[in-house]
Amino acid sequence: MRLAYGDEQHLFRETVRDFLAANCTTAHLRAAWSADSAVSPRWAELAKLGVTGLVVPEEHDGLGLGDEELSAVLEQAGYAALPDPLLDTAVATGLLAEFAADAGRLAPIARGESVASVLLPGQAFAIEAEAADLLVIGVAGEDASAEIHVVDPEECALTAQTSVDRSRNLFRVDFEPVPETLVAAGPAAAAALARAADRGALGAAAFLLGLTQRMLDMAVGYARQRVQRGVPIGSHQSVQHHLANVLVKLEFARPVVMRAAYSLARGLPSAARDVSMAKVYAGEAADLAARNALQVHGAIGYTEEHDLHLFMKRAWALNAAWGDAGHHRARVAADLLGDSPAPVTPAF
Amino acid sequence: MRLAYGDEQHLFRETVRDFLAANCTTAHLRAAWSADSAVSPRWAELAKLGVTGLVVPEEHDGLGLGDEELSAVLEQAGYAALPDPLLDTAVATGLLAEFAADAGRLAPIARGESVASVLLPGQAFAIEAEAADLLVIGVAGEDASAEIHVVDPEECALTAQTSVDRSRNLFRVDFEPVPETLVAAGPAAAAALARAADRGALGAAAFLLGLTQRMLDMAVGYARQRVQRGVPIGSHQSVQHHLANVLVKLEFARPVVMRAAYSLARGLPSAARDVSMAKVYAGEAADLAARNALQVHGAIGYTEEHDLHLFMKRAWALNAAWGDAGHHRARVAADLLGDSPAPVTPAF
Amino acid sequence: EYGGRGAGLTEWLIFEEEYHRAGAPGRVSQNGIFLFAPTLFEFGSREQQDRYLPAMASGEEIWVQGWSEPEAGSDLANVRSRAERDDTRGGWVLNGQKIWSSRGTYGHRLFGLFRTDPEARRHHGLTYFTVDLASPGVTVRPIAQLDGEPGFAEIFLDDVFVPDADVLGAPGEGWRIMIATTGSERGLNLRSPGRFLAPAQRLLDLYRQRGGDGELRDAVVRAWMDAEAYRLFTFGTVTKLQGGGQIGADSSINKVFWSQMDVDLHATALRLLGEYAELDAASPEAVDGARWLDGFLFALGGPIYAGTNEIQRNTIAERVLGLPRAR
Amino acid sequence: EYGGRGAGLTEWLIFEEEYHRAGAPGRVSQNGIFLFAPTLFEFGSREQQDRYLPAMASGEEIWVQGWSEPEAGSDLANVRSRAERDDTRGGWVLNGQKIWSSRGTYGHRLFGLFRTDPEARRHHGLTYFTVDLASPGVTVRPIAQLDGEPGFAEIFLDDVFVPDADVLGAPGEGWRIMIATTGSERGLNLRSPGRFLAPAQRLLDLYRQRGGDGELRDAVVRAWMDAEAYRLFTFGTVTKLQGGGQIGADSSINKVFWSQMDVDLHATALRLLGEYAELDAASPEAVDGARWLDGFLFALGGPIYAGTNEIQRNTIAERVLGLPRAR
Repeated sequence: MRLAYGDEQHLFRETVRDFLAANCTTAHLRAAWSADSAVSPRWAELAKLGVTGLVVPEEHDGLGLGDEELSAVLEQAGYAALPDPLLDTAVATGLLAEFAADAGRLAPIARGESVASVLLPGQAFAIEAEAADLLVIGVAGEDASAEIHVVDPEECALTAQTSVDRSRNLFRVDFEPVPETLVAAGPAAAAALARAADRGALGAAAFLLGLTQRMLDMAVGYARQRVQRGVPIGSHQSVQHHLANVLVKLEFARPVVMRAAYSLARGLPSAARDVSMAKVYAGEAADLAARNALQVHGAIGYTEEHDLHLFMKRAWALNAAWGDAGHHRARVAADLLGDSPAPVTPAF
Repeated sequence: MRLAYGDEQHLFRETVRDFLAANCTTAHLRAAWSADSAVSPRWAELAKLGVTGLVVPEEHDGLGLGDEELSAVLEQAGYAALPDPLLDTAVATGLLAEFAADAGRLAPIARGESVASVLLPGQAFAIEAEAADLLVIGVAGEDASAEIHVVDPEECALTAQTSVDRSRNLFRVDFEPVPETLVAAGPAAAAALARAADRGALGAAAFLLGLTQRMLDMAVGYARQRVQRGVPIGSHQSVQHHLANVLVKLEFARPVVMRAAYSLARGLPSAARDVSMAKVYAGEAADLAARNALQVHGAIGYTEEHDLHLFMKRAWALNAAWGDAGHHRARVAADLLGDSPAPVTPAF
Repeated sequence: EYGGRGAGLTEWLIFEEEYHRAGAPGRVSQNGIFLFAPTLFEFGSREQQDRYLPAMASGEEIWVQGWSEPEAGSDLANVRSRAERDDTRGGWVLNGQKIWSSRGTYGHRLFGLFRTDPEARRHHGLTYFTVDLASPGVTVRPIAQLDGEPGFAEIFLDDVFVPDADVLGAPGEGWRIMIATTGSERGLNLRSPGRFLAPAQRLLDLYRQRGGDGELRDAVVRAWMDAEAYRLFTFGTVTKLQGGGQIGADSSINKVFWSQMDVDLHATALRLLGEYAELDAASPEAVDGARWLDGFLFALGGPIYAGTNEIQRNTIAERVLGLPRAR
Repeated sequence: EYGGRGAGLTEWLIFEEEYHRAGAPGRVSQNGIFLFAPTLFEFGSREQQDRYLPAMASGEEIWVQGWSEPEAGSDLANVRSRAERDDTRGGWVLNGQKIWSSRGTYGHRLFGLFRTDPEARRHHGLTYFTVDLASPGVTVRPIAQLDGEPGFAEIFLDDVFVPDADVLGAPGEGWRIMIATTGSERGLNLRSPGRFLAPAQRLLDLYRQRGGDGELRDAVVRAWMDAEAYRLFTFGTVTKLQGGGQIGADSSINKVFWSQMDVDLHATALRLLGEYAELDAASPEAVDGARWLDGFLFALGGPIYAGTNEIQRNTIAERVLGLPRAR
């Protein structure tokens, strides 16, 4: 296993990074905070790069790529705290491609004309459900009774929530499962929902890596430039160690996430455990980055005028989403100690 | 509740401290390391101060004091890492005073002519069982079947162990409970054994406070005097913060231990929980003190030529003895959340 | 009856314990009574106590801290705001700027240090003033904070007159007065135990309702134990004060502990809430009106304000442990 | 076949993985092969590799590190031991003192830096030597360590002759050679993943046998995950090297992680053992021959040796993050 990105991946990542640097600035983020939806004309622009259709099969105008490339892109998205529902659409896309590929729903996603949201069993809220053109909903966790429905949000009762991260537009979704919306049922559906949950957790982990890098860069930049009592605060050992500890966490989380992407992309037996480890490590790195970046910034970092909070709040939210640390540690423990079965279906 | 020592206690503590400063130096400790037993002529000297008979009733030549005074003395003993079986004798004394006061065993302890060791239910080893004149042994944990025996070590099969702290002489004790050695049985015995376990845990906590203070003082002294690249290492923020963190742990553990002594001495309903909290906090303070003191000393602290290890090893041992952190956290949790009963009898 | 150091502190502790058991939200508890009252109890004249305390206790008058200044960073001795003598009117004329002033936008009175001796450097020549924010020449600019606290502000003083009656203690004694009850150059670090015992108790209830794995259960119990340890530590401090002692640099030990405990306690609660943790008060499905999220955001300020915990640790190392000055 | 940086490292990783799976105890694994081999693979002549490696791999020849010197503290550039040219005999005459030399009392060959240019300061004018400890003029004084490791020693060199054949790389290149494979001024920081994966696996077994509460269970799983994360990180490093990159200051990141992981892993094992944790190998009731206690004592050296973790964090901050030099 080569734990490094290939050249094409490098090129692709750089293209995405440059695009986001220009089109997802903190000014754009603040705009998303005050808008009703984070879905914007940028979605179509992302489509031109192939990002929205990254995991859409080629016969449906997508790039037909997998979890490794998706993670690489989501890490870049995390660096920019991209508010667009990229991950949720990708998770939905995987289920659509498996069970409803020919209903003409995939190509519009790849072309950036359509947004898909997803609600897996045990998940409390769906992101951007109102702005989405379709909702992929998993019902029940048990192998026997698992079902996957593809629904028009208009036919659901949506209750808007407000997140501490105003760019996350969450909705409680109430809907009636009917035969017309059913696309899969039984063990096949259950297994697909489990893989979807793993893709979501992996994607969140990659996004958290990007957030961690961004918060670290902000804190390093501030520590270099901020002078107190005649010296840059970055010359204080306590500041240096705060930031060094974040880098250690980040550098050890990254290969764990890459390994999980490798395993999930190939369906290795260890995939579920690897993904859970990735979510735990990336989440802890982001959590430490938020705390230490805030500590290094001091009072100015505690204001909303400063940009740091835009990234901290996303990190807190994604840490709890797609299964929190406790859920994923439990999955690893169950797999290693084998004294209680690892949940096949997600139980966030 | 006044969380401060009374004047008499102050005076007593100072007397004990001065005695130990002269009669329990690290040279004495190293001597105890190479001896078969930590029981020495010092035991009789301690008796003259009233220390061995601290909790022996006055009618048996003791001071008839309780857990508060005992903790105060044990904290001083911890500062010197006194190897004498002071705590174990005090725990045994409590049980003797309750059930076998008139067998003439208490006065010799107060006079420093006799050493008692103890083995509570669930406890693996008895300290100084070979050098002891008598062993107080608790059998079984269940209220109904609890028994307390007072035995002559000669009548037991003792298997000597060696501890990483060579001044701790541990023994596996095998003996046959016979009616002749039985001094108490049933619920009264079970309750007394529970109190004895709490006295042991409290005493260990107080001893750990003293060890923490000593390791902190050693590290502070070294950080002041050791110069590297032209500056005392104590002027490095990382060293300062290592030591400040130890002091914070210590300063917050001390009132917790004092509170536990107050509660146990008065048999308050919260006594068991307070004692468990004390053991947890003092243990963590000592653990951090050991790690950070070693880190501040660097390579020299890692040698046996240096004295630091004499205190670190005692701290590790006492952290596991009398119920480790997990055991005591579980007792607090059970008491607070009430979802599983707090064990009345110790289950180390 | 306010007078008497120890007594005053005990009253204050008891007041707060009651106050928080009544379930007052964290941010309101930040009222000046907890920041200013201990100082007033010790250094205020009887006349000042009678004049300030009733309206303060009833909450009619909100007090605003004026410690930090722009560019001063964590260095509170770096006071540039000045007060010039005005004998004709029998008082002082204040000019300058204060920043990070909690409750500044809706508060009534500010307390803080001003430089009365332009020649003196740093800790010297500072005087402890209280300022009526309704006075002519006071301008307030709000600053939005993570905890959504609307009150945070920058306060500009432009030829603001303050009568002698509103000077606390003697002119030039400001620094000594500020650190005497706080023991810290970094401002007021004491927090009442009740402020943490109440949420710790609520955290136990939350765990009983929602459950969690062993590691989470452990964190919940830890939060309660820390709050209890803080209560015991504080009583020890009060006992010491009643014995005539000073808090001294102990307040740095105190501050490092409570600020970390406050963050951990609320972070643990948010872990119990899982996906619901991020919902704020405006959210229909927010748990307990999002008080845990609010409390967390509020707590995040703790390790930063009133002297960052890094500075507190330096203080502990140098003042308590006697280590050489940090480089 | 040794040659080729990346290849050499991979061989080394595979060798170690096998070695530890076979259950070799930690302290033996500290054999020179893990400290010296990577350097030899990269900078040794083919002749030197052929001469040193077989006996090293078989364990016949034990290698001893000679980095630290008295008074140098953690500053390895502060080398005072010197080597003078001896053209008649075609080699060098070494004088000086090395300290904290693992396996010094029973080792066969020492490797370390000596000052060949007395004029040069610090990093300059140093040459990388290997020294046969049986040579005349070598004296060894044992120092007892916490881990009971009998080998630790001070080594005194008094006119010790070393032939040119035992100089690694070019004279004056010693510093560059030392840091090239280690990326650290602090000595050799790489540790093979196998060294931690094997005990992590044994820790899982120990937990299965003895059980523990939820918090302890969590610590056990954490230890395994950290060992796995370390394996993945190391493979990433090797991949980078095979791509022609240098480890650079990454080795500081690596060292901070593994040294903490090693302590935590063994501390967790000792918690599982409860009252049996303190029993040493001589104890009849010691569990697994007290290997967990031994491993813990051994691990305690990690955060101290090869550059304390504090120094490593400074290196990370300054070299990787580009922060200004620590004050």
